[in-house]
Amino acid sequence: MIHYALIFAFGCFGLGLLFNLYRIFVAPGVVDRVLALDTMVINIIALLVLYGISTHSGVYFEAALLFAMTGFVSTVAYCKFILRGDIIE
Amino acid sequence: MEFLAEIVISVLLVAAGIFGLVGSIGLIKLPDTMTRLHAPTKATTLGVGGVLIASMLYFWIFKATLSWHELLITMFLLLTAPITANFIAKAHLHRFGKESDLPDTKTDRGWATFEDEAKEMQPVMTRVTPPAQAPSDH
Amino acid sequence: MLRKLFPHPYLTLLLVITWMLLVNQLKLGSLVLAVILGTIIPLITAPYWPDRPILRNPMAIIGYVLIVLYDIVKSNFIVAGVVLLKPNSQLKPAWVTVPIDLRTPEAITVLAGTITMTPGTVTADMSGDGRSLLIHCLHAPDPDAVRDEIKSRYEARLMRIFE
Amino acid sequence: MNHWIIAPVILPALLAPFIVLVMRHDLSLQRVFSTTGTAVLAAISVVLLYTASTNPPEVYFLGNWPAPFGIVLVLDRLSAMMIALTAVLALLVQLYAISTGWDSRGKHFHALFQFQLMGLCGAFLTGDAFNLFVFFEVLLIASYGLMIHGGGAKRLKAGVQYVAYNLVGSTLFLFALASIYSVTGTLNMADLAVKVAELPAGDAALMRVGAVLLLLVFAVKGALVPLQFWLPATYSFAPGPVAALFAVMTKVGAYAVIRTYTLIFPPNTASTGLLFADLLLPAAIITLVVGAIGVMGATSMARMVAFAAIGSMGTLFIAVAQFTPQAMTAGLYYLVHSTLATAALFLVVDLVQDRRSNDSLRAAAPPFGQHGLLAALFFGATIAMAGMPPLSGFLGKLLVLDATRGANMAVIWTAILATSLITIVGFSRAGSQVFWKAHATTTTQTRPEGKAEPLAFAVVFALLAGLAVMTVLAGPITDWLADTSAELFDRMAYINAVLPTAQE
Amino acid sequence: MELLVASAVGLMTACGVYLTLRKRTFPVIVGIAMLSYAVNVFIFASGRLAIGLPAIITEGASYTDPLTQALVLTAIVISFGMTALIVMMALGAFLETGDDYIGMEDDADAPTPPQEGQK
Amino acid sequence: MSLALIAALPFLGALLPGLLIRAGRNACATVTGLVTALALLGILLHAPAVMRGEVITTRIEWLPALGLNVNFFLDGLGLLFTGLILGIGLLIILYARFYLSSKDPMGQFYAYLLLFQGAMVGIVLSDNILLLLIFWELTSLSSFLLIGYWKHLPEGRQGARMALTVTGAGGLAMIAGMLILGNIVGSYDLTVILQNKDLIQGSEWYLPALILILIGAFTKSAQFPFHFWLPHAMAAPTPVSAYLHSATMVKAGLFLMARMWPVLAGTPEWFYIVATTGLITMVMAAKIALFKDDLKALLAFSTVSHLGLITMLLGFGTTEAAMVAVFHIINHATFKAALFMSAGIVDHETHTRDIKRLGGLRHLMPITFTIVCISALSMAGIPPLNGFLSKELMLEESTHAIWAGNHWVMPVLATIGAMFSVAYSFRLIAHTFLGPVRDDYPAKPHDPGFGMWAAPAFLAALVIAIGIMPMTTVGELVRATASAVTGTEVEVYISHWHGFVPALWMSIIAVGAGFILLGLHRPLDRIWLATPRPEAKAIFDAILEPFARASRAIIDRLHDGSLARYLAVATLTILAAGIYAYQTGTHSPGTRALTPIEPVPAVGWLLLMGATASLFTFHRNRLLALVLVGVIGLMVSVGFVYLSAPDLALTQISVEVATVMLLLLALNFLPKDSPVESTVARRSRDGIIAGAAGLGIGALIFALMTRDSAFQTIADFHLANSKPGGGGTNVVNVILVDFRGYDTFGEIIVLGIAGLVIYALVEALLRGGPANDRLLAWVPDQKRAGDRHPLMLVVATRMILPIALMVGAYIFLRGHNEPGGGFIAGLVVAIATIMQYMASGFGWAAARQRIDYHALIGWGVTIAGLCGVGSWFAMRPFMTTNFGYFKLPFIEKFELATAAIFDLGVFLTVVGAVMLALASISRIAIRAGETVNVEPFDIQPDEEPTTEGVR
Ligand code: NA
Ligand code: NA
Repeated sequence: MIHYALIFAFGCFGLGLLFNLYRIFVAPGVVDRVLALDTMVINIIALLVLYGISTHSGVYFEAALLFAMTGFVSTVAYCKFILRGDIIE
Repeated sequence: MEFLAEIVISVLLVAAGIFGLVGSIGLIKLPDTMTRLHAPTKATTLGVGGVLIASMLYFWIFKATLSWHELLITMFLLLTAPITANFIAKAHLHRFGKESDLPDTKTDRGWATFEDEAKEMQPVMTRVTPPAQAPSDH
Repeated sequence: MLRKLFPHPYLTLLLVITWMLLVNQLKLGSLVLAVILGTIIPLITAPYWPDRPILRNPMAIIGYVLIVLYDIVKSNFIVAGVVLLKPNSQLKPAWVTVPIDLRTPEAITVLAGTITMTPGTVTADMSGDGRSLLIHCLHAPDPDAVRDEIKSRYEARLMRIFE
Repeated sequence: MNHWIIAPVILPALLAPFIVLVMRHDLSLQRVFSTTGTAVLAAISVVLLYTASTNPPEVYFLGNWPAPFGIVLVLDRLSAMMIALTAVLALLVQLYAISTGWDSRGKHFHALFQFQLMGLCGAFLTGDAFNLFVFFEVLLIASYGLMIHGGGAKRLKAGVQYVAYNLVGSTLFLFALASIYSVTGTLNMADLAVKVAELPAGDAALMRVGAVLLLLVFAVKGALVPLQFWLPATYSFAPGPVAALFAVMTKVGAYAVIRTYTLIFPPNTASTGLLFADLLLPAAIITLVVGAIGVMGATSMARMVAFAAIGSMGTLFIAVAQFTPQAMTAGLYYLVHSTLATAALFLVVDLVQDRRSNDSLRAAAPPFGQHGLLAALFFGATIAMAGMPPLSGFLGKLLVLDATRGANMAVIWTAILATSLITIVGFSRAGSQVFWKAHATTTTQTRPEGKAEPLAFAVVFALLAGLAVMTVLAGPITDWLADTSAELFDRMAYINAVLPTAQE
Repeated sequence: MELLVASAVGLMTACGVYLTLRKRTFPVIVGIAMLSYAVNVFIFASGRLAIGLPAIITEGASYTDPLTQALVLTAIVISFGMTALIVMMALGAFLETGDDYIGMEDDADAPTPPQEGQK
Repeated sequence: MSLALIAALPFLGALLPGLLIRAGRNACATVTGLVTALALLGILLHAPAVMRGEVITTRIEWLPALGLNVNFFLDGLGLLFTGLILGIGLLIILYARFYLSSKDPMGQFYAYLLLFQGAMVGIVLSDNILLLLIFWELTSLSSFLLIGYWKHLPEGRQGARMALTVTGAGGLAMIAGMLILGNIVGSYDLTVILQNKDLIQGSEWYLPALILILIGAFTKSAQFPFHFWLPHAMAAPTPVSAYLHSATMVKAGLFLMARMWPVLAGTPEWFYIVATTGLITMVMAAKIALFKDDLKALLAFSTVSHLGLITMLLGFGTTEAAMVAVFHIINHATFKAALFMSAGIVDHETHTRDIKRLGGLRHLMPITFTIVCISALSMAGIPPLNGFLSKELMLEESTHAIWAGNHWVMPVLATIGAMFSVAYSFRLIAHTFLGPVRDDYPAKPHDPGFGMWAAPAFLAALVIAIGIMPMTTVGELVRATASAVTGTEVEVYISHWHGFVPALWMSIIAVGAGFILLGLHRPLDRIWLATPRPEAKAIFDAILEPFARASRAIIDRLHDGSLARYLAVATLTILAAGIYAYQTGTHSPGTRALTPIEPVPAVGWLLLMGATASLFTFHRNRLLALVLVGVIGLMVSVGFVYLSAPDLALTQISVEVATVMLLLLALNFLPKDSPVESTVARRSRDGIIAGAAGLGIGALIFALMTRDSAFQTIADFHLANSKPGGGGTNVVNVILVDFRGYDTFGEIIVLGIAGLVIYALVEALLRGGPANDRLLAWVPDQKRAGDRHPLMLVVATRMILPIALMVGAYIFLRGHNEPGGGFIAGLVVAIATIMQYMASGFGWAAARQRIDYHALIGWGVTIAGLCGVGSWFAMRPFMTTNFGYFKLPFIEKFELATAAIFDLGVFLTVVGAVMLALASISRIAIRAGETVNVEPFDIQPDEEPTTEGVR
């Protein structure tokens, strides 16, 4: 049962990624693309954890944690750039 | 017990998948940036949260290792997602929004994002005439 | 002396927990190391935290967290319905100003974060003096209700915790 | 195991951070320590040179891991020679930089200088292909820093180009190494030599691709046409002493070609055969021609010297492309010669630039201080560079000409001799423009006597004296180099030293 | 999977090469960054692909090639240092000259006054 | 005296004049003369033996690998030439002492002169053709210096360059010829070569060698068509002209032909090339000489003519002709040197060399007149002077020469040459010295002091002496020399009267016709001036200047500063070489099974491809480009996770964030868009190149991935030994810190250097200058929002930073066994710190944490290095690691590998380098007017706001 739930979840987040790709391609401005990138990171974290479950391996959690950290930092940096030009002032 | 756990985990995974997907659907379906901004919070909270809890349960029950990493990730996401959303909203307001479209702050001051804007902005360096003599090493 | 060694005792506690979560094992050795790191790191980062937040009622945090979790789950379903079922034409997004009485930066942050994490509302901005929040609602036929709910459901509780 | 082998890497690698840590704000201390360090390095290099001359190749197993699994350093005559050349040149250049105050025109000159030496020595010593990449990067990034030392608009622009071009080169290096590893499963050069020789025929094409990409990487470093484009702007806008030190940078490319294509892919390799000689020779000849035309057409002295440096790489690679012991001897002789000559010429040009309002060859500038002495040094250095007697350039060219008798003799000889003429003409035009024409303009506005920098002049003298010594002692030197070539072509000595159990 | 990796490497290389052929420093730097992404994946893939076999020693497992990974790590770090440097140099050149062209064409196009022999 | 010493003397002596010039001009000249005299003495001591037919040799091994040795030999030919070089050298030194003005740097002059002298002596004594070549080129170089001695004269500079170019070119051709010759014979020793006539003349390489060697000889001896440089060399001071351009250097070509005569002469090729060239040169130059008004130009062309004469004689290839050639070399040297010096005297005294402005000097300068008369009459071939003797013999020899079956060509043309010779010689006397005294000389002429006319007078005396008693004076010398030239014993009999032989009639005709020509000089001169004729300088410039311009054009086009073009060329080269290498090798397709494609990775791939394609499309919007880079970096990292490379993923993603941040920081100052600047064609071209490169690389990696390595990879060893040998289960990390720790050592140094360079660069930018000015005047180009330090971010960061540091510590400590390690930990810590800076501002945050990033880098590299050195104390090689399990109180057993200390060095360097780079860029921002905030965030909900910062 978990197996099928996993496949379903994989499918959902994979599909989610595809939608993110669409938003990367078609967007009114760079802010939407930053938003898409941020969503992508979240989807990917989910996928990584799913992958960890499906391979019974905990090796990927550090990656997920780091993705969360770097995703946050880079989103803030992009926005800060749009807001102020200088991201460290 | 294991069967119950299996059901719980599966439900969590399916729900997570659905909510995660809803977030991404929202990203393409909703009409403007501000409404689209609501999407990732969904993916974060129930989407990733569900997966992470499912994972914890799975490793705890089926692999007999209680993994707390998931909790850490969840906490981190819960901590950072509002900041991210706040920043994206501010960036959007700054770049595309007008203060006049927003409701009044009901205080003496305006919205922070719009407060400093009036002062500036000219193109880079076009006004700067290069100095007459370039210094050399000699 | 103790204050100098542990400028932020709650932080030390939080870091010890974090370390234990990271190493994923409950052993004395890990705990010792966690305490060492949990002492050193706050000392390093203390300068960035000049004034200590005062938690007046720490136990109230638990109640607050439970309420927020419940709200997250509940409104997630509502928003999912909005996203999936409601045509964009019927969507009624709205801006809401929420004047706030909280004055502690940490409390305001928690409030703003809570608003964002509960689906359907996003904290978009803050007034220049920090006394009101700008909230964007995904679908809010009645914006004033949103404001009132935020103030009564979250701000009042946070007021009790922080101030 | 002889720990001295790694000293040329470790000494500057520890000295540089020491300078950064302890004496960041005290230039005098930096000068003392850095110069002392370089002098010690030179002394060590002499010891290593002696060791390498009297012993078969010696191996240093880093981390005590056996080859080919860890990284090894190999000291043989060639690597010892390159290190000695580098150390001696570096010492002179450093004295020059101190004497002229170049080291005070920006930050961290000495730390970067030491790192540069570390990179160079590391590249010469390593017996591991990927480690060669790492040390290429060390020496490159240090060179980027030295190149833009002191700043300035032109220098920075040229610097950006230099870095961008070489970053593409570094990327290519990685493509090549990955391909080679993927085919052979090893990175150790001796092991590669063994495995390439036994390579199944079906892998030959991919092996050739990897090897050719590698050749192109080294060609970039060696400024071989059409990959020479980075050089003129870089060398002509770099600070004088840095350009002089860079004289040895192109030789890193030559060294790598010599090492790789005598050890790993010698001409009798089944999979690669004469591929590299066939590609190198025409490129080398064109390089020579481009260099000569550049000398003729350059509009500033530094640029002219830069093109002369390109031309000298052409001559060098012509010799290398023969892949015969005799030609390799000639090539190695020319390598040492052209390093010293190029450095001398860059330093002279720097002295001139410092005393003249500009180094343009288009406009006449008033005469300048220490004119006669500089003219003499310029004359000497150009003679060396153009390959005229009595300095070693002429002997070098004769050796190369003598060693290239054979099928392509007519083309090679024509190229070498014709470009010599063009170079001579170009240099004589420039020299008469800068040193003689100045006298035609009114002598009343002679610029004040230049700064007295006896040490700087002494350095140039020393370099020219080095060339004179190379001329006078050409016999013993070529004998030594002949043994070096012999060692290069005796691959089993190297392979056995690194992999005691290997069989070819 | 190999086809996907190869095509991704190819496209990233193409994109990198295209951007390095631009006239301004910024796209060139982005292009170089793309090239280094491409080459990192290239090195990694040259050790062949393996799914779910990280080179963490456990009981009786098989592993992917750890060496190419180590090489990529080294390459990543080096290219990071290089990128940081060239970014700063490009900024410096821009501030010094007032334009962000990567070319130095102005140097060669300067008018040529007659030389001695021609007068 | 050893020949080597004789050859070396002038070189060693060349150091003296420069030193002794401080002791005065006389001392300077004296020491120069002494050196020359000493060398001459050395030669004269050998003379008796040589005259007996002995050959003196000196052999010193120099460069045996090449066959280049310092071998000298002295035979008759060498004796004659060393005698000429040193003897006339002495006279010139004397003459120059008085000729040079006090403003001329005399020390330099004598030094150059001695250098030249040494080179000439070297040429004539060399017994090794490579050695000869060295001296040969040295004469070109030293003559360059001598001709350009008067630096202020443009003619001097040009003349010097022209001489160097022409003789240099000849010299280079000769190198090729000599190398071929050596190749044929198998030795570069002259004495060996001279014994291999048949071998050489039978070789298919004979003609190329002959032509190349003759080019060298002809250029040096100013033979047609290379004669043009010589008159321009007359810009040199007269002593130089007299020495180089009459007596010695121009004779080097003749010497060479004479030297090689035994092996090269005697073939039709030799005859037709050499004799014809000589004949043409002789006639043509004599004709030109007649119309030259500049005294030195007249003499220069007459020299060319006489060199042609001698060349022709050598070209005849007969023993007799060779003998005559030798004799004329002697005679020409005497009268021509005397004439040059006299011309110099005239110039010196009257301040002009223009014949048309002279005349009547006979009365004012009787001594000079006498000397010129004697020498010029000899040059005209008037008996009984020495010129007459050799000219008669020449005419005689010309009658024996048959040119393409024709008996008349040679004698007729030779007579015409002699006729011109008579005419210009008499013109020299008549138009300069005869006629009425003028009153418009530029200076008041009178005879110079004895010192100046002594040398030419001595030579004039020789002219007479040889003319009257040829056999007594030079008979033996000519015999010895001619024997050496021909390699056979030559009988010499020189007399004034041979009977009414054809030569006599030819001579009479020449003299008579010469007088007629002189009489007609005025109308002929008008015709001459009216006739357009090729001007040597114009031709030379017409060749060289376009070449120089073309070179400049080529080089400016080739190296036009366009990096895009450079890289396009590089890419195409790489592609072409790669494809060629592949096409020419054998390839069998790989057989490795493909890894199956799963849907989710396929989506990831689609994202990567899509983002890359978007980057192509949107790269002009620079911020968007960075967002896309972020997407690509993210997808690559995810790919690494999926493909079993967690360490790579961690590193890639952290590096990617740091890179994007740096780019964003830089972009703040840079233009935000890249304008469209290339044409569609250019973009398509770039697209095609890029596409080809992508296809190539893609195909290559596909081919590699789908086959197994040909041999077992060394990675297997790493997998097997990671735990037992390196003490860690994360093999990648063990490779990094242990198996290949040395790579990592280099890698962190790269990073550290990057930090240092960035710091130094910023220092240079802010030191003052355009960059600094621009920054001071900088105004942001995009609107800036309020709220620099949003409250929410600041509060969150206070929480995140400690946690992130904790994570960093965790990643650091576990690296050896699980994914992680010092590098990633360093980046995590750096990024967390950056986060703090982003939240509260760099100035505010850095002021609260005074960490010296230089020191971090320094310590990092030092720790890593010392960790490696530490193994020496265990008698192990650099970087040998050790590991063990330590039991510390309370803390559970944990493993401590020395590799962890190394990793600490890595960690510190990474943090230091990243932070130093950021700190540097922040300094730029502060210079650009950025303010530093006093509060951690702008919004102060509990008090009145303070948004204004302090500078
Ligand atoms: Na929300
Ligand atoms: Na070890």
